[in-house]
Amino acid sequence: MATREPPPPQAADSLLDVERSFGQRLAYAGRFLWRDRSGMIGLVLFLVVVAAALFAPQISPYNPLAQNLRDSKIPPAWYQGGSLDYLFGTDNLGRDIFSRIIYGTRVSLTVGFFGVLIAGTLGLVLGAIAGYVGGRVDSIIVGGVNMVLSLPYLLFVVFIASILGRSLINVILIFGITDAPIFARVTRGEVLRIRESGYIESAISVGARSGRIIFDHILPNLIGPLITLATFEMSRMIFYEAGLGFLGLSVPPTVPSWGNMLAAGRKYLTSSPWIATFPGLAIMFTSLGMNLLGDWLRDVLDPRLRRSRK
Amino acid sequence: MAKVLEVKDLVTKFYTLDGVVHAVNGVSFDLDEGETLAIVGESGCGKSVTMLSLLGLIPSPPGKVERGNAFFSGGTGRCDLLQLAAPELRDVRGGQIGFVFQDPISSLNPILTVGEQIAESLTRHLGLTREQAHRRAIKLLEEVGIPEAAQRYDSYPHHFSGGMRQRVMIAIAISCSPSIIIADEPTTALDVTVQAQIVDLFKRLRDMIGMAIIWITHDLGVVAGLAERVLVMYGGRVAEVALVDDLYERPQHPYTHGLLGALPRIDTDGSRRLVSIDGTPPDLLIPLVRCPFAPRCAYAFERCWEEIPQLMPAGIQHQVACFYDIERGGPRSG
Amino acid sequence: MQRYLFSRLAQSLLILIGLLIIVFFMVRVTGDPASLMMSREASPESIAAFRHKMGFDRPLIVQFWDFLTHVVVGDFGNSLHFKTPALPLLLERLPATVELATIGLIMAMLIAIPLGLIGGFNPGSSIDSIGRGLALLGQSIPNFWLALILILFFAVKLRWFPSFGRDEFKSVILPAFVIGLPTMGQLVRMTRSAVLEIRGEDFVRTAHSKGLEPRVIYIKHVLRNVAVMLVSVIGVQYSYMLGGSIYIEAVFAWPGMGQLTEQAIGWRDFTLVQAIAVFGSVVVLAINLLTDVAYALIDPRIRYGD
Amino acid sequence: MAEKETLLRVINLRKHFPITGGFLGRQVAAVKAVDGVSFEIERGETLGLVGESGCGKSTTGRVILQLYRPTAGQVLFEDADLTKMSAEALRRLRPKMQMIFQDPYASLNPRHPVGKIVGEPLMIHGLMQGKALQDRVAELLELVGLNAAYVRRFPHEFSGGQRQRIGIARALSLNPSFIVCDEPISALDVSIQAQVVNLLQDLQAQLGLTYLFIAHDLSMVRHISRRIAVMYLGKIVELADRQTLFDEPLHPYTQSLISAVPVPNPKLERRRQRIILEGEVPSPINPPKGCVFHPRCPVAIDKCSRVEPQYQQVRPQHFVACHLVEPA
Repeated sequence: MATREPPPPQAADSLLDVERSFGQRLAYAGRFLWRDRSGMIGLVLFLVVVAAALFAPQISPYNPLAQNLRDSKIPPAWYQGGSLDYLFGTDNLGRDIFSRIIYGTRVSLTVGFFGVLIAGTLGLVLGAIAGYVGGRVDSIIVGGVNMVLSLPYLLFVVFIASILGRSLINVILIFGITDAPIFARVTRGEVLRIRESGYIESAISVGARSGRIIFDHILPNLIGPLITLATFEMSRMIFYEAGLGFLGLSVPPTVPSWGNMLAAGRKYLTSSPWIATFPGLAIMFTSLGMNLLGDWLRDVLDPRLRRSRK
Repeated sequence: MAKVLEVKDLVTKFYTLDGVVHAVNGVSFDLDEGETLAIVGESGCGKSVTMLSLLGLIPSPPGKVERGNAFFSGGTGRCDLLQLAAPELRDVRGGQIGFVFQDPISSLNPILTVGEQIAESLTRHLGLTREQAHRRAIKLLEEVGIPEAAQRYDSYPHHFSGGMRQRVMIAIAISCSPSIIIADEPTTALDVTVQAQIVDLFKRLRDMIGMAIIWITHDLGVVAGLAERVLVMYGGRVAEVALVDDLYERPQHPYTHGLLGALPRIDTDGSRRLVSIDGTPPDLLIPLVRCPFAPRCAYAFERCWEEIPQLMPAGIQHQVACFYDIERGGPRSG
Repeated sequence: MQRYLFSRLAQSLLILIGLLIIVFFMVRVTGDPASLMMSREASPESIAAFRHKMGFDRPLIVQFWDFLTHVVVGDFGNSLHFKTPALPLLLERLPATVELATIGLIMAMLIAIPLGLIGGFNPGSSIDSIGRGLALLGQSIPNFWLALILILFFAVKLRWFPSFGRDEFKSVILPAFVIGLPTMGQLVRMTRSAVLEIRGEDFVRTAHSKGLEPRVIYIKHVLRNVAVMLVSVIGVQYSYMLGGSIYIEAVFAWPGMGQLTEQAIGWRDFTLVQAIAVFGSVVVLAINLLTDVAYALIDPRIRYGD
Repeated sequence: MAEKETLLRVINLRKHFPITGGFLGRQVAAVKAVDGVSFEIERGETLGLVGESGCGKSTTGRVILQLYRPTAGQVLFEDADLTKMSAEALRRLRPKMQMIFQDPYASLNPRHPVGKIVGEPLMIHGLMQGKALQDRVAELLELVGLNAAYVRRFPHEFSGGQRQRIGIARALSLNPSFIVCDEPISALDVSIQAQVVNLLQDLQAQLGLTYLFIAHDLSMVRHISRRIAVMYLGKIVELADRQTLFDEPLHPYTQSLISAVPVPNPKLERRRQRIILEGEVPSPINPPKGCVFHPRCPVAIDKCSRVEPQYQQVRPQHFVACHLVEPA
C-alpha cells in the first residue's frame, strides 16, 4: 500500500493555504483601485475638493467677499487683458473668482455632507424600522416613501425653498428631508434582504437578542450600500444646491456659493462669460469625481461580488 | 459503429480578474451514433464547459477555447466544430446538435410564447413556413407529453411548472431531429417524481428518434439505467471512461471508486458507513502540473505529484487516467 | 391585469391626497401664509386684512376642507399677481412645456439608446467608451450651466440658433437638448446595463444553442426584453424632465410652466406656485400611471399574471 | 440499553403563511405550508423528514424551533410547550436545540471571521470569554475536521463543504441535545456529502445527539435515519421505521417516491419497474380537497376526492393517511 506523500510546497491545493499578511491585503486593495483608474480619478477629484474646503483661507489669494470695483470684470489670466493677480478673473464687483470658487466648496460640501447626514440618518431609521418590524408599520412607511418619490422632486424642492426663504440651514433641511425617502427605500430593501438571509436566521436560532442582530449582523452589512448611496446623493445635493442658487433660492446672495456665482454671472454672460463659466466647471468636476467614486465604491463594498468569486 | 463525435485534447480557460481559471485541461472522448454517454463529475470539474466549448457557447470573453479538435459527422459530412466558421456552426447548433439546459425556469425567454420558441428553431433549420412551423410545434409539444398542446402553444413560460418547462426545452432540442442531444443536468432542478418523468421521456424519444445523448450530471444514480457508457471527469480532465456495467462493477480510478462509495443506496443495507473522499476539489486558478486528484487520493505516490496521468487502457472499452492499479495494488505498468 | 391597473389607480389617488396634505400644510405650518404672500413692506393692518380675505384666520381643518373641495373641481384660487384663476394660466403654459420635454426625450432616446445598445453588445469598444463618457457627463454637467454655455456658443457666437423664446422651430433645439442631457446619460447607462444583463441570461444561451442568427437573437430575444426594462425608466425620466424645465425654461425664456414657476416665485405669487406644485404632480402621477399601463401591455408576466 | 424517552412531541402542528394583496394589505389567501402534522422523536434517534420541494418539510423544522411561530398546534420539548413560551424563555432554551442550515453560503455572516461565527453562541449566552472561548472555538473547529488556525479567515475563503463544517461547529458550540438538520447536504457535491453525513453520524455517536434530518434525497434519508416520515403538501402521509418504510411502503405516494429514486446499479436499474406519477405537486395555496394526493394518485377511488383520510397507526409504529390502507 502506497503511502501519501506530503505535497511539494509550490503545489498549494487551495488558496486558503496561502498565508496573507495585512500588508498583502492592503496591496491587493491598492491594485484593485489602480486597476479601476476612473475610481482613482474620482478619489483624487473628491480629495481636492475636500482639501480646498478645509484649507480655503490658506489657498485663496483674496478675501472672497472683498469688492474692488476698479478691478471688476477682469478676464482670466490667460485671456487678453487678464492678469496673474486674478487667476480666473474677477466678477462684476471685482471679487476674485478663484477665491470665491475655493470658498464655494465650503457651501457645497456643507450642504452635501449635512444633507446626506440628515437624510441618511432619517432614512436609515425609517427604513430599518420598516424592514425590521414589518407589517402595518412597514406598509405606512413604504406608502409615505413611495408617495414622496413619485412626486416631481425638483418642483417640490423649489416650492419648499420658495416658502422657507434663503438660508443655509433651510437648504440643508430641505435636502435632508426630501432625500430621506431614497435612503429609507434602499435601507429597507437591504434590511429585508439581510433579514431573509440565512445568517440572521442562524443568529436567532442560537438565541441572539434583537440588539445583537441589529448592531452586529444587520448594520455592518448595511454600511457598504449606504456609503455608496451617500456618495451619489451627496453629489446630487451639491448639484441641486447650485440649481437652487441659480434660481436665487439657496443661501443668501452675499455668501460665495457656486449657485449664487452662476446666478450673478448669468447677467454678464455675453460680456464676461468667465464669471458663469468657472462655477459651472467647479460643479461639474465635483459631481464627476463623486460619481466616479460612487461607481467604484459600489463595486468594492459589495460583499456579494466577493462571494461570487468561488 | 460510426463515430458521430470525436473530441481531442480540448483546453478551455477563463481569463477572469482573479486569474486564469483552468476549466478544461485536455479532454478527449468520442461518441457513437445513437449512443447514450453520461458525463459525470462534481461542480467545477469542467463537464458543462467542455460541452459548451464544443459549440462555441461559452461566454467570450472571459472564456477561450485554447486548443483541441471536435470532429462531428453529421448529415453534411465530417467537420471540426472548433474550426467551423460561425454560420456553419450555427447550422449545427439546434439543427444537428440539440441542447437541454439545467434550469428550465431561466432557460426560456419570459416574453415569448413557448410555441414561438419552438417554432423559431423549425423555421431556422428546416425552412418551414410560419404555418408549417406552428403545426409542427404543436406536434412536438404533444410528443413531449404536454396536454392540450394546441392551446398551450400560446402560453408564456411562467404559466408552466418546472417539469413542463423542461419538456418544452426538450421539444426545442428534438425539433430538428438532431443526431446528438446534449442534456446538461436536465433533472437536477426537478423533484424526484418529476425527474423520473423526464428520464422516462428521454428514453422514449431516444427509441423514437435514435439520436445520441450526452447526459451531463453529478448523480451516478440517474444515469445508471440510462447510459451505455460513462465518462468521469475531475479537475477539468477525464479520470475514467467505461461501459456502464463495467464502471459500476469495477471502477478503476480512485475517484470513481470513492464517488460510488460515497453514495447511499437503497439496494443495499443502509447501515454501511459511507466512504468519504477527504479534502476539497482543486482550485482551478492554480495551473495543473500533476494528477488533479493526488491531494485527495489515498493511493497517491511520487509519480502522481510529478506528472499528469494520461488515459490508459484498463479493460475492454475501459480507460483510466491513473498511475495506480487498484485491482493489482501497485503502480500501473506501462 | 385589470386588478393590477385598478390597484395602481387607487395607489395614485392615495398619493394625490397625501400630496394635497403636504402642499396645504407646507404653506401653513412653516409660517404665516399671509405675510409670506404680501410684500415685506406691507403694514400689519393690511396683512391682517389680507389674512381675513383669504380665510387664513379660519381653523386649519376648515381651510383644508375648503382647499380640497375646490382643488377637486380644478379651482386653485386666483393668482395673486394676475388676479385671475390660476388653472387657466397653467393650462396655457402646459403645451410649451410638453413640447420641450417631449422633443428633449426623443432627442435623448435617439442618441442614448443606440449608444447604449452598441456599448452593451461591444463592451470596451470605442463607441462604448463614448457612451459611458456621455453617461458620466450627463450625470455631472449642471444642465442649467450648460444652457448658458450653449447659448454663448451657438446663439451668441455662431448665431445658429436663437438664444431665447419659442418663435421658430429652431428655438426648441438647444433647450430640448439641454433638458434631455441628464436623461440621455441615464438612458445610455440603463440601456447598456440592460443589454449586458439580458445577454447573460440563460434564455439567450438557449437561443444561441438553437443556432439562430445573431441578428434574430438580438432583435427577438435581447431587444424585446431590453425594451421591457426601459419603458419604466423612460416614464420616470419624462417626469424628471418636467421638473428640470424650471431651470431650462428660465434660461431660454421658454414660455412654459417652468418659466411660470420661476416668475411666480419672483412675484411671491404663492397661490400660483401652489397650483403649479399640485398640477405638476398630477401630471407626473398620470405619466407614472401611463408607464405602468404600457409596462403591463408589453410584459406578459404582468398582462397574464394574477 | 436505556429506556426510550420521548424528547420532542409535535401535535397537530400548522403553519399558514398569509398572502396579502390589494393596496390595503388585506389577507387574500394563505399558503398552507404545514397543515396538521404530528410525530414524536426519541432521545438519541434520527427521524428523517422527506418530501419534494414545497411539501413543508423545512417549514416544519423551523416551526419546531419556533423560528416561525405556528398557526396552531403544540411542540413539546422535554414536555415543555415551546409554542406557549415567551421569547426570553425560548432564548434561554435555545442552547438545547440547534439548527444546521441548507445553504452554507448564506447562513454564515460574510463579514464575520470564522472564530466569531463559531464563538458567537457562547458569547450570546455569556458562557465563556477570553482564552477559554478561544480554546473552545479551536476545539470545535478540530471536532468538525477544520484547521484551528483558520479562525481569522472569512467565510468566502472556504469551499461549500468547509462552510457547512463551520455551520456544524457553530451549532455544536452550545452542547445541544437536539439538532434540526435542514437539507444540510443538498447544496454540496457528492464526495463532500459523504464527509458531512459521516461527520454528523460520528458526532451523534460521540455526543448522544438527537436529529431531525430534513432532506429530499430518499436514499440519504434512509442511510442516516432510524425512522422516516414522508410529507406531501403540508401533511405527513406515512411514518415508519426505515426498514418497514422501504420494504412495505403502504401509501401510494411513498411507493412511487421509492420507485423513482435512482439506484447506482445499472443492472438493477434496467430491471426496475417505476411507478411514474403524472403531473406535479399542486400549489399549497389551494390544496386539493379530500386527500391532497388524490389528483396524482394511481389508485385513487371516489372517496379520496371527497374525504380527507385519517392519519392513523395501522401497524405497530407504522402511521399512514390513506383510505385504501386498513388498520391491521
